[in-house]
Amino acid sequence: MQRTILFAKTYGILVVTVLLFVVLALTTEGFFTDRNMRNILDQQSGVLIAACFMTMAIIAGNFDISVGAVYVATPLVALLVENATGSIALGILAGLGAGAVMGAINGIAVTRLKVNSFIATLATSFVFFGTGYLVSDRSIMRPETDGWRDLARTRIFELTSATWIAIAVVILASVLLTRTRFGRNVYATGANREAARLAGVATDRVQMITFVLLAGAAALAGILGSSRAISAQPSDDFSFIFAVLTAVIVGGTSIAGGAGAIWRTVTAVFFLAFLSNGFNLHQIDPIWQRLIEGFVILIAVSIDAWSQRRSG
Amino acid sequence: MQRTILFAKTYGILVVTVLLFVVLALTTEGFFTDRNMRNILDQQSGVLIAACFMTMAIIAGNFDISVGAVYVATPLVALLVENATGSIALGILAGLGAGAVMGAINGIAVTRLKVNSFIATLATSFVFFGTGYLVSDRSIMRPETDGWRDLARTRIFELTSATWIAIAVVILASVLLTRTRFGRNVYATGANREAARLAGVATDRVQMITFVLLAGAAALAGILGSSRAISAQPSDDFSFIFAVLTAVIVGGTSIAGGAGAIWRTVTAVFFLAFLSNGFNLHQIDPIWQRLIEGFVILIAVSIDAWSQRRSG
Amino acid sequence: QDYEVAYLSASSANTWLSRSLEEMEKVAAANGVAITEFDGQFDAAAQTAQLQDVIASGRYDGLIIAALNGPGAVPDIEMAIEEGIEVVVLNQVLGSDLTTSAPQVDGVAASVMVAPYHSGTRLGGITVSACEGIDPCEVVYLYGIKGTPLDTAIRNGFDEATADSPNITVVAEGEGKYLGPDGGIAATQDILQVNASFDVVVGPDQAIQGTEIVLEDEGMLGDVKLIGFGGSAPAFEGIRSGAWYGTVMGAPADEGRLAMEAMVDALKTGNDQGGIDPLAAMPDDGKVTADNVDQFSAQWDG
Amino acid sequence: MTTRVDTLLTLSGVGKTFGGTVALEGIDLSIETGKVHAFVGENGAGKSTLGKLIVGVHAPSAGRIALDGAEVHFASPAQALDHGLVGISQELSLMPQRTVLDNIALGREVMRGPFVDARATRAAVQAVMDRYDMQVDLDARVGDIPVVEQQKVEILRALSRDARLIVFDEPTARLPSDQVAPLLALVRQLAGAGKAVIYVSHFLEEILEATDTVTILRNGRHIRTGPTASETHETLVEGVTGSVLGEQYPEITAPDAAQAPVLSVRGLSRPGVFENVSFDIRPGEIVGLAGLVGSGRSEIARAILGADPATGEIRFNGGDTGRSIAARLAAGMAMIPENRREQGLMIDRPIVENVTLSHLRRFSGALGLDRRRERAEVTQQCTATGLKYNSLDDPAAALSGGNQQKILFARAALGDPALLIADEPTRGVDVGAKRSIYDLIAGLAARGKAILLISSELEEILGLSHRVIVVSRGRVAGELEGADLTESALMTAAFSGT
Ligand SMILES: Nc1ncnc2c1ncn2[C@@H]1O[C@H](COP(=O)(O)OP(=O)(O)OP(=O)(O)O)[C@@H](O)[C@H]1O
Ligand SMILES: Nc1ncnc2c1ncn2[C@@H]1O[C@H](COP(=O)(O)OP(=O)(O)OP(=O)(O)O)[C@@H](O)[C@H]1O
Ligand SMILES: [Mg+2]
Ligand SMILES: [Mg+2]
Repeated sequence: MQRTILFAKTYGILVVTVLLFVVLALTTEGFFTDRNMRNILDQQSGVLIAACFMTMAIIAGNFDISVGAVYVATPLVALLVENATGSIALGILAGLGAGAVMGAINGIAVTRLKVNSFIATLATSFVFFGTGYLVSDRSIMRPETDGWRDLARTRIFELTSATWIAIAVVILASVLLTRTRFGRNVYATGANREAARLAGVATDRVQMITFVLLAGAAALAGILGSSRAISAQPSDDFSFIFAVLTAVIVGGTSIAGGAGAIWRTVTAVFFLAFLSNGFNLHQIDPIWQRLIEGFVILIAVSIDAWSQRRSG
Repeated sequence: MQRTILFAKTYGILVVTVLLFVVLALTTEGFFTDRNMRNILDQQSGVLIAACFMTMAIIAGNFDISVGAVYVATPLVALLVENATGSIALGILAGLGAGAVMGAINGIAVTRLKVNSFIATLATSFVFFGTGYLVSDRSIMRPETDGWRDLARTRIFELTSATWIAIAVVILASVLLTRTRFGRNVYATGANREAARLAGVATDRVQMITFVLLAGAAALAGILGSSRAISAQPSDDFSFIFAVLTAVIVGGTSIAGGAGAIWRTVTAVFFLAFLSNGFNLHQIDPIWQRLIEGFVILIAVSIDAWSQRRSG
Repeated sequence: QDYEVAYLSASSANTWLSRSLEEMEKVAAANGVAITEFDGQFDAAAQTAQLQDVIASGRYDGLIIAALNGPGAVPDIEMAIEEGIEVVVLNQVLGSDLTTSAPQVDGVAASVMVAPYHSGTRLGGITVSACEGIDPCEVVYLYGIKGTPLDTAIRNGFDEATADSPNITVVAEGEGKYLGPDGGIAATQDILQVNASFDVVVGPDQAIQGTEIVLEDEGMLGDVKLIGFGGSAPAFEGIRSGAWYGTVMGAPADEGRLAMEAMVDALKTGNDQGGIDPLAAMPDDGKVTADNVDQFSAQWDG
Repeated sequence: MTTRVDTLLTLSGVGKTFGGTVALEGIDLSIETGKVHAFVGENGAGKSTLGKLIVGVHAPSAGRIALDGAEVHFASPAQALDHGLVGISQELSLMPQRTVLDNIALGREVMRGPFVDARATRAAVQAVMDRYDMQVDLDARVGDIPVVEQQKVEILRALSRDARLIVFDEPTARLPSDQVAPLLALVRQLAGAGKAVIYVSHFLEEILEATDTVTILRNGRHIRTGPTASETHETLVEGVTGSVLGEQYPEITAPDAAQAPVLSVRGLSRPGVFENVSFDIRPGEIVGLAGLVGSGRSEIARAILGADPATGEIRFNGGDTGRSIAARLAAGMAMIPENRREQGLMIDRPIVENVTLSHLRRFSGALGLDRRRERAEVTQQCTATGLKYNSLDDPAAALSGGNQQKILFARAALGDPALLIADEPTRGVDVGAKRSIYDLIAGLAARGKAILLISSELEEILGLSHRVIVVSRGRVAGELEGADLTESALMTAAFSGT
């Protein structure tokens, strides 16, 4: 009993999510089916990929708003190169490279210019969105090769390649964060930058790397998105970063830095996905959906906040 | 000389803004004219009103994302009552009252449920946006009375009433924050909540009040917006909160709480307004506009960050 | 009910699309069709998920979609058609060709919309008539959001339609955004600073409402011809009162009705109706001015 | 007994300025291996700054530092660490959200391939704890453990890096009396093992007992360096303050026994923390609250102020107290909390705001705050408290640790309280300033104010209190007064419950 309570306290958000899952599985026709589960995994693959590394950047003490712009702009760069060379590999490389450069720009702004990460990445968002318009010449871009659509859509053991890539990225990011010295340094940098510096951690480099990894992950998510849509177009769309941030924060990773976990973010991604999937399957009126969604999120995070408190 | 440097250091963002103003005035036809200045004031009135109190909430240590939803939903409530009663005063009262209630809900979520303000107000955003749809039945609402359009548009000494109201709110908020006990308590709560509590500050009440004031200010801005547009419509539009937050953060108010100032926010509102006004007057292509805007903001905040550092 | 139809809205909050929904519901009720609405909230990823959920549920006989990402939705729509679901496209292009109302995916039962490019040509057409006898005719062009493929297509149509009128020159551009008159107010105020006079302002109805407000404040109402697209109630009022020169008709109610009728037809008979431009059958190709305003009535509030 | 002396570090003409503040100027010094080298001086003399220059936290603005005879420039603490120079900072620099193990092992994790070998890392840390006989629960979150334990974590972190030189910056400021001796033994052990140790402390007895060399700093200047053996308590005090100080403790006047108590506590309990605590304090009386660390002294104090919920009765000035902290402060209580950074100061806010935080009502009028009067009274109070500052608008963070502590005293004194609860009021304060704080406490008592004094320094309790209440494991284990009030009686009572 004692142990059950302790478990519930540590894993508040997980317990809430499992509860939601069970309720939906019992009450909702079509929810707990192979196909629906596969769809949910596929739908969330892009958000998962970026959210893992967003978790890392936030644990290191930084926000990154520009992820939305990187997600929009990098697949345009990738398709530009793919169209020009006819090579899928070069296209992907160009997209990921563009992402890494964008991440490095963010990192420089934060560690060298010492600008608050929130505002720095807001400013670079404008730049990256603008880059997207320039690269695409304001039109929809489509891949030249047929292979591009297979990047995200190939089925391997019933799951899409996008799903497999997301699973691999989640595992990779978790291992990086929990099992390596770099991961330790990420926590240390966010928990107390001065203390970490005193202990010999190269905090600037740690932050730089988290920005580059995050932008690279957003680029990967964007490229997979362009494969699913077999096209990409420029926009000022912030909905991707919105989904990513919501997942990280609902998961309970502290925006103050130094605390949090990738399993929390992953759990929250599924909590939110189950919620809207449930709404869709239950045919809830969209207007009421907003109200219910707001309240359910509030309740879930209250429970998690309560469970995370020491002397609850 | 010594003094000039000190001044530049303390007022980095102000110096940058004045510089931008002078450059635009010298190079841009139509910029430094009576009418253009009046227009800018009128255009920024809504953002100014909300941004002052957002500054206060952030100094007290909290974010409020729901301001965007309050801005959208409260004028709909106001017009509903105005349409039903034909009374402008009752309409305004209902709108402001709805704002206050929404602020109180945020305050309760943060101080009682102890949910992080970022995620709490994200959740309530959904609820408030949903309320807007319910109230308006998804359609555009227009005032019944002719007087509604005069709320924001009456000219007094050449300036619109919206401008005068914004000026009054800025002064009021500044006085409240810098000259009163409440203002000191706001800083103390954000700077070190535990220390403030032990020193006898009712930190929960302080946070609660900042939420209510902010939502009330957002409602006022929304009502004035509905007067300028002679209509109001439901949406999920986050652009208002986006403008407000950008101003506060570009101004240099710390998102960690405990530091910042309303003059900073006001200055940043004008910095950003001059920038986009200058682009429009110069007829810069919107694509390049995004890129340039991003870089200029980054430079400006870098200069301000550099100037705010103690041992530069 | 005989049939279940899913309606994937770009946004439940949109005043245009909710007008379409009203009409769809009327037709549906008369034909034993139940509609379930899904709210895309202007988020393309959310709409993709809804589309997959709709297909996976196996519950729906048909789906009507106002697509948020035209090219992006194609693969999932293909899958829906494979699964035997009847698909009707509403209001927004599904595919990447923004110049035609015709379906761009094989097997789509009907596509009811005005292609963005043709909104542009109609807008250009009204402008040509407004500029008749004025040389040079100085035009201010307000985009919704410049740079998006949608706005680019509208502008291309406008340029095409005005290409043969050398008297027309676009002297300034601005962004009105699509939400209410606020964007139009700021854009017009700024443009007035550089161009003290011009002859015509064109743009989305909502932005032109903002222009009207500013011109009234400046005492310039009547000196400048205002041309919108959208056919909203304020545009009609403006045309009747003489404040506006014209608007490109917008027919959300007709679109909704036609879409559901096409859906019912497809469900009951398997007929495909192909591309339907709801303005094509209207007087003067849906170009509303003071001359023909009495032959139209507004279908939405703006 | 002659041992060869190796010079590890040589400083020549070293100086450091922060903006306009000159923290250090023209320091010439050498640090030798196998020796314990003490830095002493007033608050703000530059001791911590000098230590930070040595371990690469700050770069000197002037002068040269040579290691093993070769000049070095450290761009970051990481580089100094690589040379075996380690510091234990005065303000704890730990990661409160992380475990003890993570904090100690930070940067020294044992690796297996690309991965951290958690088991080996744990074993390595355990080995260090065993070697120095200093045990801490490795899985506890640092934010959850008492300050004493946190201090151990800091020390263990330094010990776990094969250091050639360790700077201890006021390690005993956070330790209770009974834990000082083991620490000093540890310091000697380190020196005996051939390490150079720099030891900063305001406790002159510790300096005399455990160090080999003393450097005296004053106002950022080097006064003298010499063997500890040739110094006495008096010469050190003279060197530090620049003047001769008399008795360490002021004369304490006896309270009027006939007066009704200011504070009456009856049956105060907070489950699991303290139980059934009852006592009185009369006007003019200084009551010490003594006990071992973790005995619940601070918790009792917080309950009296209303910061934590507790059952039982608290009567103040013969009446009921309000429930809220604000009501109790208004009724005439004041408290100096034990942890100035976390519970006391707004570290980045101006000094003036820190001082008046509890008293804003009194500067408020119809026109808002009277800032002129506020500044005047703060200036006056700071003078009375002996607080050294450049400008009242400087942030509290710009002051030395001791002066930061005085801000809290100034805040409490500004309210002219009927009851002052002082929890470790002289933590980190220099000898001269300590005396002035004692004077302030004695002065308040002489003016009829009641004082509840909590201190882990037994001497301080004995030197100031009229009467001492000893708590052990959350229960009152004895009340000592007059002739019964001796160190041994106190310790006996304190250990009685364990
Ligand atoms: N980061 C800083 N910025 C500005 N001034 C500083 C900074 N650090 C120290 N100082 C100033 O340098 C001087 C020396 O400070 P330091 O902390 O070295 O004193 P200290 O001898 O350790 O005092 P204490 O005994 O109180 O710890 C003081 O005047 C202090 O205000
Ligand atoms: N944050 C906390 N959470 C849970 N228990 C705590 C916490 N802080 C203290 N305690 C418990 O309260 C009791 C008293 O703690 P504390 O160490 O503050 O006593 P103290 O007598 O004030 O000692 P000192 O003043 O030397 O720190 C101990 O049993 C301790 O374990
Ligand atoms: Mg010091
Ligand atoms: Mg204590």
